[in-house]
Amino acid sequence: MSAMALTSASLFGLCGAALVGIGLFCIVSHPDLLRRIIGFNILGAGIFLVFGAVARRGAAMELGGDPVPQAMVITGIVVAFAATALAIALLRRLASLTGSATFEAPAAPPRSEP
Amino acid sequence: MSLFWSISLLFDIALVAGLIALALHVVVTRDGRGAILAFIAFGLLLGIGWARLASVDVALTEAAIGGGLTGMLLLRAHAHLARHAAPPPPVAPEPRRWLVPAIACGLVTLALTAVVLAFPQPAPSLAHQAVASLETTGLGNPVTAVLLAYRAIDTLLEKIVLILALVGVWSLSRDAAWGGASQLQPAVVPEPLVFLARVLPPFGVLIAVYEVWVGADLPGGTFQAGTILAAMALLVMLAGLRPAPPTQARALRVMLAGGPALFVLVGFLGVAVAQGFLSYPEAIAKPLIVGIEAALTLSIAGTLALLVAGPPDRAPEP
Amino acid sequence: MTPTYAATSGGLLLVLAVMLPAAAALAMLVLGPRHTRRVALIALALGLVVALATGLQLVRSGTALIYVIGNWQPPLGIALRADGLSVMMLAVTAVVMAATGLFARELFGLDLATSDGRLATSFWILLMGLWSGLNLVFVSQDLFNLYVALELLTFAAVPLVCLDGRGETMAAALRYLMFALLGSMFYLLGAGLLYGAYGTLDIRLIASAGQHGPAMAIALALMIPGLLAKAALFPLHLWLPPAHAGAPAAASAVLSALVIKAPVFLILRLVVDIAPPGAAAVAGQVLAVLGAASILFCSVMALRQERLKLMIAYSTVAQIGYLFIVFPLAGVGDGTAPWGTIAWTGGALQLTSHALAKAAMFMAAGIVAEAIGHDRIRDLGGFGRVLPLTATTFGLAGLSLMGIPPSGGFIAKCLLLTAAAIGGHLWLALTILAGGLLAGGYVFRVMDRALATPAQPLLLRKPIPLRLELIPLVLAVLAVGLGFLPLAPFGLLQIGRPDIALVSP
Amino acid sequence: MGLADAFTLVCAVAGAILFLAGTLGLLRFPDTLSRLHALSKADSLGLGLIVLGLLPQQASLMGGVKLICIWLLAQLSAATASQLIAGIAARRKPQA
Repeated sequence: MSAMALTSASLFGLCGAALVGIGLFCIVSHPDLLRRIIGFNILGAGIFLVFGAVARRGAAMELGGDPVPQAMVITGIVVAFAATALAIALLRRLASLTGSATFEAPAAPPRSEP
Repeated sequence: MSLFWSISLLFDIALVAGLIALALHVVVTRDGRGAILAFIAFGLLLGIGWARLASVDVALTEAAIGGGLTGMLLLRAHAHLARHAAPPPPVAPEPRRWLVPAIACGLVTLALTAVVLAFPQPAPSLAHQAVASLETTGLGNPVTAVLLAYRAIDTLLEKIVLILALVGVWSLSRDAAWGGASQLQPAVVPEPLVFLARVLPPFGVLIAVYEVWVGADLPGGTFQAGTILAAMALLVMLAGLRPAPPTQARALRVMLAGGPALFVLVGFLGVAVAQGFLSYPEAIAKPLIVGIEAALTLSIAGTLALLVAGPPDRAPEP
Repeated sequence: MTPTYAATSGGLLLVLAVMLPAAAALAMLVLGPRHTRRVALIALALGLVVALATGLQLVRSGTALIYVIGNWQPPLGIALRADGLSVMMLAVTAVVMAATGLFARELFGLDLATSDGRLATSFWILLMGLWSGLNLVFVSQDLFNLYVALELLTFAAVPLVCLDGRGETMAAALRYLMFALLGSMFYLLGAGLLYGAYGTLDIRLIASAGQHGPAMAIALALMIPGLLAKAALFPLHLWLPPAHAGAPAAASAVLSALVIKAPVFLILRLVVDIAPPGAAAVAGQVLAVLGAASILFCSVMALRQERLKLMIAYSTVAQIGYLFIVFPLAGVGDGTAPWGTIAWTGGALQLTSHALAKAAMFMAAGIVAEAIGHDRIRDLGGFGRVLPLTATTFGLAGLSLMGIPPSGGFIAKCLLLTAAAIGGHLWLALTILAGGLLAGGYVFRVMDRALATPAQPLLLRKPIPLRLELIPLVLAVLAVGLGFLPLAPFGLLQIGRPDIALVSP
Repeated sequence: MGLADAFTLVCAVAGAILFLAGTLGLLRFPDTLSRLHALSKADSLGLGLIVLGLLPQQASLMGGVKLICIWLLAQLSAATASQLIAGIAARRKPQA
């Protein structure tokens, strides 16, 4: 059983590594900001899966995994959701104000007068 | 045994392949809405992945938040952008644009792969210590013990993070609408949605209460319950059965701040009657923790629902 | 089994430093806009007392303060620890926060109609969130707890940037959020790898582990660039100028003076406290090169800005660069104790004096924009005649940034220059000198306008109360006053270093 | 392998095949309504069979009740979702 748990943990760890790469690529290369926000969520999922692999490897005492990284992932998922919500609120407001949902549009330099 | 082995390994491989394929689809597809739908499917699949990793607590959280609430946020944002923003200019897929980032990201993945495969054997684990200390907390679920006892300060401050995010989202409203309510109800509410919003919430509340209650000893707990309650609240507001509450309402604010405030109070109570900040007296540790969880559940539910609802856009009534 | 950490007396002060602002933020939410300002000012006063008490306790005991939360020993639980450097950061934070609070009270008080409106109320709650996060960064010993601290900072800092609700600041805030999130995620990923390798996230326990595998190197290679994105070191600085220049003046002051110091502090802890010597030396070299590039490139950029706030923001990136050239100068990674070197003292002094001077400068720029209605440097001719105190503030803060005697910045840069000369780092010495000259260039450009005689006299849009001008002036005087301070108090920096537990496990 | 296990196996396999058929329908059928039809039919029946098959495996009565609750809730949400999608499809049709 433990050898199986180990194989499965490594498999999901590798999946996490791949998702990190995919999410990162989406963030740095996609012009659409909404898509970049999804990219952040994929990157986050990959990171959490690495934690999950670490937790699964630490299975002991009749527990399916080390509870400490599992708890960290729960905290992390909630924080990632809050980040997504804030980013989307900003993006929606940006679109309402400027009619553009990208950074690529020629943005006027910020002025300080109100 | 070996048959069972290879079947479950095959299942895991298929799951991982599905996850990676969906993620790739999100990146390459030109259809914005298709990308969001793929991401929602990704979240649900990921929930199964967590169950395969024997982390049922995480699986519940991921399925509820990653697939559910995030998906709703993204879909609403997509609809808003389609109305208010020019579609992003199509980018010519020149290799120059994506080759360098792709190579860099590939290197990150390779480095991670190397580390994941080289983790020490036997793996270090705090499972023993977490279980050994469970008795002092009166809990049976070690994940809940980590969240509310051993590393309680992480959980407490993460609640503050949620509140800050909400204050930040509210601060994005127009000056005139600040303190008002957000508009969730669409112009035409389909009849089946109203039906669902009438039938489902009682069950949702029941399930949430159950989750908090068993969370002390079994998988489940305040995050999962809070997310379910948030979903019920959103359903009711979407169907127009109840309007979204104005954000300046005192009762709402007390509910939002109540969970973390109680947490802080109990924390400092520990300085007086137990072994320091966020330490619980052993005799009443479990009731204290369940009480904090109950208050936190309400706060989380309110915060998550309002985060999805977004900045207020109707002026408050004087 | 001996516990990893033994709590010291006064350790509870560290909990208070973190929880007091957090509790204040909750109280503000419940009590509503009308009481927000009062709660903030009470919290600021109490927080100042806590910082002072922490300092006194540290000096009296001569050892680092330690608190074990909930009495759960690491690795299962989380410990807080404050050595001399942490306590200095807590104190600087408290001073700048208090000054910002007073400044914001006066600034928002100028217009009674909006003093309990969206902007002001959100500002106060977010400010408390920032303070809680900053204090946690300076005292936590647990890498995941530090991640939560970083997120507190992100979620409080980003909305501050776009409080004025214009499209450009929305874009700046969104860009800031993306850089900050990317930074946090890299940091979190590194922390996950470290947990997989060591089974703990406690800094002391990781540092005392005997052997380091590939996980340590890769984790550092992820965490440090992640933090650099948050610290806005060249070439990851692109988000900072529009964000810091777009925020309301009181918010820019805290963002520039304090918030970007938090990731710098964490990098320092990773490199000095966790990294094995070989990796620390390599990291130190790379960071120094980037720091030097930051100083030169962003000073030139600051010279070319047309707007006052953008100029100050570029100057922030340049001044942050000095903190990174400390690594090789203090001999990080060559087996000696870096905290005994003059470069270490110089770095700490640079950090303090920049925090005070930059906060003063952003506040002064805020007053100029408020009084005159714009901050285009070209059209500010003669503002020194109408706002003499503010022009003085700008000049004094500028002295410290340039490193002209007598000022805190002078002593800091002098110590760094000496260290560079002794250590034979010629290129770093030249960078420090060039950076000082360039800083002189951009400060004089503004002072020249301040003292110029305009064709038509500048008109004030609204009267500026004296108290509003005095607050940044006090900060600027403090920044200069650091130059008169005997260096003895900086012996404080050595308290709690090295971490004794590491030497004899 | 006891009788209960055999029952479970047969039901679960049948349920899985129905899911597969539903998915094929989703991919291959030409228009929204017939896709929806295939999907909801196959899924509710498939899930029902799987739940039925898992019932004998439950150690306690409570576990069985929970399984049935899951099936009922899934029915409810699937029915609502199908109606909503059908409604949207019906509204779009005249324009197309």
